[in-house]
Amino acid sequence: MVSVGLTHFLVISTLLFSMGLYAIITRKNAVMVLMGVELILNSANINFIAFSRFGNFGYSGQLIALFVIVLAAAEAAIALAIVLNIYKNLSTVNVDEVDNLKD
Amino acid sequence: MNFTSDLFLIYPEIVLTATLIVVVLFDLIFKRSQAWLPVLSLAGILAAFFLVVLQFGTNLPAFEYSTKNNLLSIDNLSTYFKGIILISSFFVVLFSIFSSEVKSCKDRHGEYYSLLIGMMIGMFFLVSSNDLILIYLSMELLSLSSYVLAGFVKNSIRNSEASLKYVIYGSVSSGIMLFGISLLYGLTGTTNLNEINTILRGASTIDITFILSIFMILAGFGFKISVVPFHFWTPDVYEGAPITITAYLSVASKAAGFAVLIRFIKAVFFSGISQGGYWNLLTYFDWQSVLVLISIVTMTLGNFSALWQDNLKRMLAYSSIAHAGYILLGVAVLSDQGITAVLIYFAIYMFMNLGAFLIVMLIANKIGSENIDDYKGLGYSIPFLGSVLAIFLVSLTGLPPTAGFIAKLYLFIALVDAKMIVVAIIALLNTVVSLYYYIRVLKNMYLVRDFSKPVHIELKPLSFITILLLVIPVLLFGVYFTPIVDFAKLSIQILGL
Amino acid sequence: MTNFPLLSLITFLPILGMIVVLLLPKKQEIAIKSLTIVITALQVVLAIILLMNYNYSLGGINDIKSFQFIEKFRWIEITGFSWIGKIKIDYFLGVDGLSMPMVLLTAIVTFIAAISSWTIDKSIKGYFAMFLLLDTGMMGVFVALDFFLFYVFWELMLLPMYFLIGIWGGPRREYAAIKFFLYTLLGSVLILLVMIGLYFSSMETLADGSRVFTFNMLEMMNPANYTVGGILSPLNPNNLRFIAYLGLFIGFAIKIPMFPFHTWLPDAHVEAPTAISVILAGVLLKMGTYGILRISYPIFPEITKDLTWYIALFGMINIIYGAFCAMAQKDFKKLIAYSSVSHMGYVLLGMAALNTMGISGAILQMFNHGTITAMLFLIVGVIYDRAHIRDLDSFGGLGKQMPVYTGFVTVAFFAAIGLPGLSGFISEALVFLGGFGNDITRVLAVVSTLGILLGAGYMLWTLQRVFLGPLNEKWASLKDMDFREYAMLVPLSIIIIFLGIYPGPMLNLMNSSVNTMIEFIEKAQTFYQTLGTL
Amino acid sequence: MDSQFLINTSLYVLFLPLLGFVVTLLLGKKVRSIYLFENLVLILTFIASVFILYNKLANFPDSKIVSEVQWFSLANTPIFGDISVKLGIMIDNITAMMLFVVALISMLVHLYSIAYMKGDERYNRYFAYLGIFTFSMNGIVLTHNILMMYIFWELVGLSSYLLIGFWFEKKSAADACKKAFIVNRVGDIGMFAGILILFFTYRTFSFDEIFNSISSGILPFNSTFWLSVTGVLLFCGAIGKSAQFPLHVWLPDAMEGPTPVSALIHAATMVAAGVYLVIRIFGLLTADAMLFIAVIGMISSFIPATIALTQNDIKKVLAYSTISQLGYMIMALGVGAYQFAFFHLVTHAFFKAALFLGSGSVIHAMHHEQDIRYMGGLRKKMPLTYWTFVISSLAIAGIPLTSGFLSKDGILASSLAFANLTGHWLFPITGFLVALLTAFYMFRLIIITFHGEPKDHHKFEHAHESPFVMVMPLVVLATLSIFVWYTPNPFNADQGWVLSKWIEKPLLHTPVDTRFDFMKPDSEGTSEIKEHIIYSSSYTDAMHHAHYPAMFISLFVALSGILLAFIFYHWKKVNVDTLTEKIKPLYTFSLNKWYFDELYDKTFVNGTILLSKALGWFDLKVIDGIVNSAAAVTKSLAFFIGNFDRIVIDGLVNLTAYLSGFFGLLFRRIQTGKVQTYIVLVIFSIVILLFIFR
Repeated sequence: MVSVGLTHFLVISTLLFSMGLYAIITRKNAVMVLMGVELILNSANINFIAFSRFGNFGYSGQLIALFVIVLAAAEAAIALAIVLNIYKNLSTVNVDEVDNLKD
Repeated sequence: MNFTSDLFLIYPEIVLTATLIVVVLFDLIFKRSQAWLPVLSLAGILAAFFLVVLQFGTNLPAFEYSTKNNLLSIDNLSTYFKGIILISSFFVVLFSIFSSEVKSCKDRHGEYYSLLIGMMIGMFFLVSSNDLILIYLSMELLSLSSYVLAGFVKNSIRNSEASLKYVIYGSVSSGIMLFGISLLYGLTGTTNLNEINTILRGASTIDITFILSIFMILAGFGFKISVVPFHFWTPDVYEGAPITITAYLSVASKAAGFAVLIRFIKAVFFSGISQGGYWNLLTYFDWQSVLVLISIVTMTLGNFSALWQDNLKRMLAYSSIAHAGYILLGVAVLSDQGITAVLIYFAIYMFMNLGAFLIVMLIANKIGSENIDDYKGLGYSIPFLGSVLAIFLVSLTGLPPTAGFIAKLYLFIALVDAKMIVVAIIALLNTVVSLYYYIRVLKNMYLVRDFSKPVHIELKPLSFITILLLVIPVLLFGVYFTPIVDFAKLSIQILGL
Repeated sequence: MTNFPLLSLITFLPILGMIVVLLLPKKQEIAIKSLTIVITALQVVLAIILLMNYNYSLGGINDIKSFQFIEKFRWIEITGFSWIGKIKIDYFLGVDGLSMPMVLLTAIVTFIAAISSWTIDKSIKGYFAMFLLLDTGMMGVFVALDFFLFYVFWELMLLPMYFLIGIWGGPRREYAAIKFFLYTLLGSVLILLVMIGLYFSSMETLADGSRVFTFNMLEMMNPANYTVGGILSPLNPNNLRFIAYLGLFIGFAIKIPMFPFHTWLPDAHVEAPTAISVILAGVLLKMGTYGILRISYPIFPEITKDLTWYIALFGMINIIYGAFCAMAQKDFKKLIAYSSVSHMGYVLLGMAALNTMGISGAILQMFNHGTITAMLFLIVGVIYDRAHIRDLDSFGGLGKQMPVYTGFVTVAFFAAIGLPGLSGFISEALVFLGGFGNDITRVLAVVSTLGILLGAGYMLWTLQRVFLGPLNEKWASLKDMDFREYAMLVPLSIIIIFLGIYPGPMLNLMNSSVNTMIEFIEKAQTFYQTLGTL
Repeated sequence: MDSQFLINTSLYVLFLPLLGFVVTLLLGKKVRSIYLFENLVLILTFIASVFILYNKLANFPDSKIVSEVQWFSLANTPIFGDISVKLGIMIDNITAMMLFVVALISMLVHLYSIAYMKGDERYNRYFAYLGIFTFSMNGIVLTHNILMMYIFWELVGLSSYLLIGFWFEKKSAADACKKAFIVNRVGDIGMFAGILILFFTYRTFSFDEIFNSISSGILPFNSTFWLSVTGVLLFCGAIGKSAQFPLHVWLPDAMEGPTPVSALIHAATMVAAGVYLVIRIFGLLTADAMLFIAVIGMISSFIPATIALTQNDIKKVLAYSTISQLGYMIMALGVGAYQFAFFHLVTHAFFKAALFLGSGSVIHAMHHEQDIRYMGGLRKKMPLTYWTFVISSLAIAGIPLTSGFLSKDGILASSLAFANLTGHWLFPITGFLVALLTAFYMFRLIIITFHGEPKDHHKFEHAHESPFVMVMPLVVLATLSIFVWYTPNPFNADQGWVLSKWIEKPLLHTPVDTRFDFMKPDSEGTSEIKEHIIYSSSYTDAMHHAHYPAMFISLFVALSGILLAFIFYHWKKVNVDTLTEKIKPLYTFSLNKWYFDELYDKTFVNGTILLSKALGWFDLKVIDGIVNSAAAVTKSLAFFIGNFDRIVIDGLVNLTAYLSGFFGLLFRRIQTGKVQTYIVLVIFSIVILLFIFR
């Protein structure tokens, strides 16, 4: 029965971060991309909580996490609205097809 | 620790918030009389400006939860940038009044102005916040409002695309930044810049995680000030977004970004100041080379890409990237002198860039195009606008006797004083390059005598006054720049350093 | 009289004129034109007033007390932190024997050019506004004694010139205009960098004893003012003075134009309208050499001494190379343009000699070339207005058709090839005497005498191709000169002949300054050598 | 009667013609008869010059009158001390005589032209030009410093340019005037270089001051070699102006000008200015320089003489004879016969002017026919012209009782003496040979023109003696070609007042060791200024011995020359055509003037033009190319040569883009518009930065 330590959390968060990036880069569906963003944010949250828990930094980490969660929600809302708007105009949510603006 | 006692330090923010609420309510109640919204916001802005002016000179920590451990620091630097932000907001609101894009969506003006004010609030907190989390939060507030504004004209494809790119790109970079913050938090156990500084001073060894976290945070800032390699969103979004917003992004949010960058660097890494105003920074991170590298690449890329553009808006986007490069060079000097140069540059850049965008907008309102080829012969059909645009472009190039020259002059003075001759030469050659694309506009306007489709624009008094308000400083500061420099010199001090 | 701001008046009078022109309605073409002529005429009057009150015995160059009509007050003063010290920029005007001839030249040439601009027909308002702006820029360059002010005026000319060539020019005007602009901007960027470098290397001691960085040229000339650390200060063992000198020199050489930076000139001249070619060749080219004499020489005397041979070499190349290129031209205007390259070579040669004959000759040559070449371009303009072509071979025998015109042409051409009795001769002779008098430049001077022969070659060949021989019947209908053209050519001819017969006044004007400068360079030279030994 | 008065008079002599020029030129269009004013002016000038001549010789026979004023000053210069350039006038006997000659001939030519140029459309301007010429020529004569000499030197060049090209509608005339000016310039450059050396060394232009410093031992670059070089360089001016080999090619072409002009400028006065220059600088000539001068003079006297034999244009013949006579004078100076050189200059001026004006009157009579092959038998038609022509020809041929005999004989004698002392026998031999040729071609000319049967009867019928104003000058000049004006003894000029009193012996200032032996002061040299004495006793002896042989030989060759001419062309004892057939190559060689023009055209003229073309191309393509060859480097050359607009505007764009390496393309490539690509790039660059600044 091995006790769960800081390292495990960090590994998890790093994995989450990478998966998030992966999703952002590879997914064609805008919604999926946004989910990738959420993953990144949450990996950061895990970091905060883990650090404050194991580093005896008080509760600041947890507080920060709360802030971030709220923000993430707001961000998601706005992003989805924008994606919706895109769908209205282009009737697609494929980020690859949204490339009229370029050199 | 009594928060209420510090509230007077954030009166400007409070006033803006109040204005926001008023605007929203007014919009809800008097749906019909949208024409009053800009007036309200202008009133709010002026009130805030008044308070900011009063605040200038006060250097106090706000909301300390222990000594030297404050969320906000109200100091001259932040106040200066608040001033910049307010002035540019003032102009942008004026622009919005005669922007056809904004007019096109009738019943959503309330939304527009409230979001604009939201951006202001975000920037206000950004420029004065002394805590990474507060930085993150205010930056998000700024970004979220601007995402929406970038896509304000819902049925315009350009707008929607711009906003989508902006939101994805922005949220990713802020996410990266947040992750960087978390790492830094893990390493130091705090998010307060001053505390991080004290801990770093005590630190014995620094491992790569630290460097990584700094770069990740830099990604966030770089996104705001749009320097290479975090600039990619800039041309697309600038081209796509409504011109008013483009102008606003290119000046105000850039200013905020620079303010926080300067504060971050100085507050976190400060270890002492030497004779001649040069900072001695902690050696864990080689800021100078990083910044110099980034800024040189930025200005070069900006200028050279601008050469290829046919869309004036996009060209100005690249030119603003190039200017960000110049400004960053001022930061890279890492001295009070450099910061002075940056502040001067911003004050002047604000006027000339806003001015250029305004003229482009007025012309676009009429001919419905921002393509340089459509500017042929405009100098003759609309002489006044033509000549004013010429002045702004010349100023952007940096030729005397316009203010743009003074901005560049101080930048180079700082560089030469820091013995960064080679960098200065590169920057100067960049200036020469930049001449091509600016002069190209003038060439189309004047040298090509094409009277096939004469354009006639009758200026409303308001827009005329706005133009004068922008062009007069550009010419005045060109020949008499003492006040602006004096002011900038006063504004470089950062709380507690 | 002395405390009346004459120089400001003569410099900013055109700006006032420009404002009035801009306020006048577009339709008032005659009013605009005549106003411009009046303004420039007033400038000439002012210049003459200056001349009458000028004290010939004062030297100037590096000593403020011996400058005249000085106007000096603090323009920009930024008192502040210790870390940058105080920035001080003066509004500092004044003339000495170096600038006085140039002021005269500018006034005269601009006046003539204004008259010749009467034929401009498209967007007159813009043209004359630009014209007057340009005028201010030129005048300012010659009277400014603060480097910053000098630079501002220097740059001020670029844009008007760009538009004047680009809008009112010939078929390839866009190309010519942008080329001119880019070249000059490249040059001025170098100048700017050196200016800042100098600013950080020399400190002026104020009345209250405090020392501040300064843009004041005269203070920069004083070796005692150098800071220890300044990158361009000789006290700094690893200073960049040499590189800075090269940068500055190239910056000015582009304007002269010195081989191999001369290629903007033929295009600009050929495309520009007559009046602008006149100003280009008559005044703008002189700014390069003036800048070198006013700034490079006294501020970097030791390097100047080291480089005399190279300066003279380039002078020689200009003389001979320019002459050969001129000979090869088919286009009348281009030929004159290249002849300018050749004639400015004499100026370089004379400056390189670093003795009184040389430098006086150089300045005199600047003035004379200004008048002569102005006349030449006007002459080209006269024939172009009638025939609408400039191809040399398509003319012939005009001497029969337009005898009076041919008479003026003969005066101008022979002045250009240095015929005694016309102004060109004195300056060229002095230049050669000077060049020969300095044993470093002697051989080059002797080789350069070839220029006299080549000059005669292409000028007389042109004269023959256009004016002698059987009359080409195509031109049997050309009229001889009209009143306006008399008004332009007669004054210039008078100046040319007068200075040819009696150069005394012009030389007296510059003597003391030239001698002061040479003495100063010698003294400073020794001073720097002693530094070197330390 | 003080000397200042002479100076003032000389100022009148100098400036009256200038006044004439200005007035005539300005009023020429309005006032038809303004030319009379010009003529009046010239008459006054002549009177003034006579006055000067008389007073100088009567009252100040052996003093030098100098007066100078400051022209301009360079104040007190740091390196060279006080420099002020002066204008000045110097009157010695030579000046006075030369002035008289110039004024007289100029006046006669003016009068002559009244008739000769009648009906020309630019009648008045012609007289104006004559006026400015007279002014400049007087300037050369009167000046006391080398700079002014150079100034007026150029001015006569100008007036000669204007007058040769007076009928510029003729292409040949237009070419000729250009050629004359440019060829002269070649010589002038040498002269100018000499002036540079003189001024650099002595800080002054004045002859006297220079001479004094030389005798006080100051030398250019402290070497006698450079002194010789200076002399030779100054002499280059004379080579150009006096049409000496190798710059003689311009003079024959200059005959395109009106004939009176040829008489005045290209025979009597201007071309003699070269000789006058050498006379002025005689004091600083070293032996080497003199030898060089002598050789040039010898060559220049021989070549044209051979050319003159075959020319058919009456004026061309005279032109070549002029060159050859000038060669005599130069050679004379070279061999030290200073006085005879000047003497010959004077006499030659008279009889050569007479010849040209005579030819002019013939041409006038023949309606501007210049080819002698269409003339003949004019003797009866125009007797006065004929006789004056004959007298002058006798003079130039050197027959006793003429002035020519005296001067020429002196030159030959001194060359003989020179050869005797130095062993350079080539000089006298050439001299006598040329004398033979001269006599021959002059009488060939006379016989073909005036004797025999008229070839062109139509023209012959209309031919008639010229009006008075044209004949009078002929008579005057012809009478001046008689010995009586110069010496009582027709066979020895030495006792004559001209040589014994008027032309004073020159003073040498060069260091003694640089002179010919016979010019070194010898023990019994009796002179108050010993080191300046010019002729040692040995020379006077040699001259004495050379006198009679020279006289007889020259007389013999002259007569035989005339005899041959009669045999060939009058009595037709020898068929000329067959003879020419025999010596075809020589004949054509001479007829084509030794192919000098062709040679120069092929080499110098074409060379220059070619070089200029090359450099012009170089400038346009290479220099300009390098500057804006952006596209040329990066894109294709064809595009570069294509249209320039794209090159600078876009081309520089390309340049910059390419300068930044593949960036330029990359910048555009990476801005794909795909947001995910952007993010990848961001991540990527963060990693890179991390690696750089790890």
